[in-house]
Amino acid sequence: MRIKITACLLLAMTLAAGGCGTAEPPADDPSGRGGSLTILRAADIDGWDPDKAIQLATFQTLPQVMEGLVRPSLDGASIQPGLAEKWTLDARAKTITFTLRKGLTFSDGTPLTSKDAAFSVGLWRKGLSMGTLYGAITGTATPDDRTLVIKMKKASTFTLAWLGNGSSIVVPKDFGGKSRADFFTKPVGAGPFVVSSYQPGQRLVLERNSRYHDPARPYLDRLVYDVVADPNQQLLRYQSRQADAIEAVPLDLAAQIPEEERVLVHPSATIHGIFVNATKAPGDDIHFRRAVSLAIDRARYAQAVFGGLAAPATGGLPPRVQGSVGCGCTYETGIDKAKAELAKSSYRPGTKVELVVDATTPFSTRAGETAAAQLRAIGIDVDLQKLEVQVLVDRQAKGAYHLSLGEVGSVSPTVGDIFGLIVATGGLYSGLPMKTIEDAFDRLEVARTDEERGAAVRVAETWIHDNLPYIPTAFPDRLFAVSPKVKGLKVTPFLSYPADLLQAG
Amino acid sequence: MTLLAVDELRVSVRRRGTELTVLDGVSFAVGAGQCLGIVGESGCGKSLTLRATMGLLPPGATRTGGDIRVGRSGLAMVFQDSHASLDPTMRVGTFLADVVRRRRGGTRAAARRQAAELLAAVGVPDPDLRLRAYPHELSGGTRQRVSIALALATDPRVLLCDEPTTALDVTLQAEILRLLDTARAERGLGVVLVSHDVAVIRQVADVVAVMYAGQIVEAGPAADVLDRPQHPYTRALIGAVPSLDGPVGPFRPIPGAPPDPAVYTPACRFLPRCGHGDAACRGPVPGVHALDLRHRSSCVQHSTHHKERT
Amino acid sequence: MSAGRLRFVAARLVQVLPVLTALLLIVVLLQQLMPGDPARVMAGPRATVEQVAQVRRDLGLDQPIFLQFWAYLTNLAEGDLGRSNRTGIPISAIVGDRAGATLWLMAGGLIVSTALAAPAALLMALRPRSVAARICARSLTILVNCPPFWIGLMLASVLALRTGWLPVGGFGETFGERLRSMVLPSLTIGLAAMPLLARSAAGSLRQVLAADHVTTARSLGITGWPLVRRHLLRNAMPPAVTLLSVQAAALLFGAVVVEQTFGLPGLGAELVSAAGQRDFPVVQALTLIFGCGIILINLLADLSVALLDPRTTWR
Amino acid sequence: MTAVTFFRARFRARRGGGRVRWVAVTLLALVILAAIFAPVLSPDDPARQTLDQLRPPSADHPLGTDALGRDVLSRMLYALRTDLLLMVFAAGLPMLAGTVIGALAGYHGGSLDAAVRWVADIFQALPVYVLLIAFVFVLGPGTPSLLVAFGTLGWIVYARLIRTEVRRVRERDYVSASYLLGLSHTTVLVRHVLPNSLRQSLVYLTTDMGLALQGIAVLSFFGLGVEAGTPELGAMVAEAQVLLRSHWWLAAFPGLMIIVIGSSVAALADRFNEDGEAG
Repeated sequence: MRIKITACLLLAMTLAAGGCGTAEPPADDPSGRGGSLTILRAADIDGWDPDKAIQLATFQTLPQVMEGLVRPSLDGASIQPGLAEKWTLDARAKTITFTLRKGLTFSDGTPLTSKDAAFSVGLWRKGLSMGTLYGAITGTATPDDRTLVIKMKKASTFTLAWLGNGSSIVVPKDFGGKSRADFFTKPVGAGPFVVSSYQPGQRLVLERNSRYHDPARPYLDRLVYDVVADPNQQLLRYQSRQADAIEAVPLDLAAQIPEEERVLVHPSATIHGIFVNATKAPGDDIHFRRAVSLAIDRARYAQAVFGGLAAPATGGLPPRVQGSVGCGCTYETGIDKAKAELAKSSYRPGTKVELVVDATTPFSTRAGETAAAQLRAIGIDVDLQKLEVQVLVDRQAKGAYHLSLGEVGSVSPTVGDIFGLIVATGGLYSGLPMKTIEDAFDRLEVARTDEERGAAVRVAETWIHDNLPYIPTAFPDRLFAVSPKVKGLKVTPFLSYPADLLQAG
Repeated sequence: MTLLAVDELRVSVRRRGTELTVLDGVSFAVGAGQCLGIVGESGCGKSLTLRATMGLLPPGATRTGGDIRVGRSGLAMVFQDSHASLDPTMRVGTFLADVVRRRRGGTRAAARRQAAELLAAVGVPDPDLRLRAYPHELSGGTRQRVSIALALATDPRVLLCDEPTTALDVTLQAEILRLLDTARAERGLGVVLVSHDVAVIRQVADVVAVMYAGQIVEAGPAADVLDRPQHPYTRALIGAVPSLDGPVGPFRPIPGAPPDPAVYTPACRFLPRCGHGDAACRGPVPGVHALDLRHRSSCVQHSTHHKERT
Repeated sequence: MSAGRLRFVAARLVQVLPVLTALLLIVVLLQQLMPGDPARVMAGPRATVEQVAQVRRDLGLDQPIFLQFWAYLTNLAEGDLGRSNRTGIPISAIVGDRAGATLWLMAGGLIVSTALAAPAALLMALRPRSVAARICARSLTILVNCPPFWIGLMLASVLALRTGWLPVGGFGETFGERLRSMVLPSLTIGLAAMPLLARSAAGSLRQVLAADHVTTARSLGITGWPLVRRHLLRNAMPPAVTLLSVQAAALLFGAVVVEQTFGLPGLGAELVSAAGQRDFPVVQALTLIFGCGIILINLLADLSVALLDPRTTWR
Repeated sequence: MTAVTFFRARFRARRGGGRVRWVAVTLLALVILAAIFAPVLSPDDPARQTLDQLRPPSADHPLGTDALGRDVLSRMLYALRTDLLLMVFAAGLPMLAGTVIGALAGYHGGSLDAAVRWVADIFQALPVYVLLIAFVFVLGPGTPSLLVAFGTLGWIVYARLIRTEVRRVRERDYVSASYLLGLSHTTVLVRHVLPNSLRQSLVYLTTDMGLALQGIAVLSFFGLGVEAGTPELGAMVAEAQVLLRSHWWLAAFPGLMIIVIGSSVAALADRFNEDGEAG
């Protein structure tokens, strides 16, 4: 199985924010420098080694310290300069040529040259876990200290987009003489912040990098991330102003955040759906899968499970990112039709169908109960099982399940991100052949125009709609709680926010 | 001179939420230099009588009636199991000196000296060494002597002894009994000695009260009661004890078991095991008081026999 | 110390060995027992089968179990607890970082629960029929049935949030901050642990109260406070120490919940998150530390009980 | 104290104790009846989901509705069934196992006793949470795993209790006396030793029942616990935990019910306690 792109699989629904900052200058007066903010997140970063990034928090935080060549723009539609001030994609030569900013230094004062960038590209490519995501890259060249040429086997626009992702970070050549493990316990980069102190699982304190290439940013002197897993504790800290913001408040608690302190991402670039094991009965029968899809009343589901803080799913790929063109088809609902489809399928009433859900949040259990109730209404004998999240992942990977409930969120500004995950996981653990999606992605990867992109995505959407490797049910919202003290928080649909633009009012 | 008089003592115990009267109308008195022996089978209420007299009923048991008159002087008690009745965490001397000081005041050193004297008085050899010992480091006999010394440290007028020799072997038993006898003679103590062992009672008691099922069934001077028992229970009790002095007869345990307090009645409680009973035994039987030196029993049969004979 | 006591201590120490061995074995077996493949967790959702296999090789999980056990033992013998699979941080550093909060919490919990339980136990044992004792007993019954996270949440949202006197959670940096931040968690864990402690302590006091030697003391005219101090407490001490040691073990469990509720960066919270992430080196090390802690506490309790009791010689 | 005041004090005390116990018995009886007649008493199907979510108590829904719009009263009534059974088994099975093991170990002593003590030591030296996780994970969340987990971890206390008691009682005179009379081991154990030891266990059992309910609540707090969808008090409390401050009734009533059940059972135990004191 060839893997091209990534996304963050958020089965635990442990949502934190992801993405990167942007270089757009703030519209308002930039004099508001100084101050400190404390932000709460439910899960800590996976450490500083980009190859180990799984949590969204990691993709969000790594570039704050170790900036990449480019970063995505705030609306996610384009690529913005990072360490590189400009770049050109030569489709014929299959190269991207980056020109680094003048006078770049790492936070320890060492100059940053194209050698460091080339070393970093090598690092990404060799990554055990992420390496294949850079599969199009075949090599680098460094004609001078400020020029980096990335050679590819095809003119991949996706690779360029992916270089703006949180795992594409620039580190000193040969880790500045340290071992990889040592370097990543005390990382040095050229991002807007430096690590002041880091206690894994507890607290990360970032401080302004005085050597950052943009003298105006970051605005904050200090940015503290406190890891607090318990939602009540999060809310108490926030209400007592021991913290200024919460990244991704559990939607249960939405009612307890005053209206004016909510930053709502409606909907986020996340698909919530029922994953189907299509390698064994009854999921191997398309009629059964259609029956399941028809059984889910998506509007009702969004209301019941998310309290209305979600949009009913209208396609199989996440909305509001580059290339989200929708399906051009509809996901219908209807008990009678569903029963008719079920009758056509090989499913015999009375046969137990396992629906496995993550046990660790009341929220996912509740989603399971709602889905189970709707499936039972058409005559599927659902056996709802709560599983600890890693057990669930294990069973999905091994195909030891019938149905499961999950969420997949985009971490990058392009819908192609999810393509990669779908391919890598065999259609989110359906076991169906992913040839069509793979081909569609090959077209998407080299697409130069929105039309070409739209055409490629629509092929995939249509195939998902017709074959239902998974059944999309909702596009959930994400909610940030933000106290009046915090200024300049702008959250993208894929949940990144530029931390260097935050201000403490 | 009467030092202690117990009148119509009643004690109940709560079991499964109901009150059971386990001691009923127990009366006895003891004078200076006198030894009252209370004898009976296990569970007849002998120990409970002593504890009630002392005011040390176990939790769950309460005195529900009766009167206890003690002269100006106090009571002290010697317990059966000297192993359990001495605080295991305290050196003998500390405990003894504590008691002495509590009673007589004075300095620690003085109390300690008196403690040593007391130990010497009860026949503990090398008292200074023993004062530093923990109870478990002493032999059974020495421990019981310590118990007696503790009791004597409070300068009591009446000593209540609950089976003081049961845990000891025969030689030690005799020694302890002699010690009690000496203490009685020298200090003019009244002694109430409880035992299930008729031989022990015979050895030291002037007056004997026989208890059965929470009542005194026969009382009188020791010689009268033990040699000319009136109550069939007393006869059985004596018969059940192999005597070294008397003719070697067969060992005859009393058949049956004492009744449970739940089925106590005003009728003769020994009737089911007696064998001589008739209708009269099913009516109320007279209570027996060990207040004076008259020999009497609660057996209605005996009184009728007696009348017939005279 | 007499030869007999030395022998006792030695014997008790020898008894620890098989327990320790079994603990080690279980610690290593944990990985086998807990479902959820650590290699897959580490490799991430997009990893291929080959990549997962590679991670498994890197972690040494493809080795036979006895080799893993041996490797673990030899590392342990060198004082090396290993590194976290996830962050690569040496576990000794993690433990050093996290132990503080847990130790504070346990100390606070022990102090609060003892301070609350001791008077309650004395009251219930010495004046069992008094109105106060009855009220006390009933309140304990109710308290023992309150879920601990409830107590914590109530304390935090009512006491701390309303008044602002105390932090609602977190650990703080300075000694003063830590002291303040420990008040509510200690109170929570103390309140949760106290009813059982009070009840068992009252029970053992009652047992001592009914003991023959206390009757003897009372027959000798020793009553009131001198009786309590000289005879009751002294004899109730060994069971109380044993109780406290059991309590300390229970506190460790409570600590997991309370650390979670108050967002304290303790070992319990770390164990929960490491278990959730299948970070087995951390899970193993923490299990081992907790286990050894409990073994040590039990050992100390047994030894001090033995030393408190002059009768101890052999067994 | 004169006889009269003595009697009064005693009378008061007895009436006081009796009243509490009477209340406890009544409450418990009501709870059991409510569980038995749950289908009749419930105003609604406990599983029926509506979009009337998180409503406060009203005439239609006396205890309000939960996050899925289900009637909380109905769920609570059905939860009683789950919980009473769970309580009895989660506390009863360990007691049964512990009693048997402890009695055998205490009575026979020797290597059996040593082995039991060893196993108990090991179990006590392990962080319970890890074991619970391991158990519940291996077996998957759900009632059977709960019972196995509680059973495996809970027997130790009883075994220790019974073992100590058996050893103590065994050394008392009357057991040796019964020996002399030629009674068999089992007879002695069953007739003389166990009744004495069991009383203490029963006291512990009643506490344990309350604790079992709480244990399940705590497991639910970590996402383990009974099967999804099954109404269960601890799970109801744990699920409503995040909403405690905005929708207090969701956690309050099931929580109160846990306290009522636990306290009532414990109040029953006082009876054994008092008898214990008397005997």
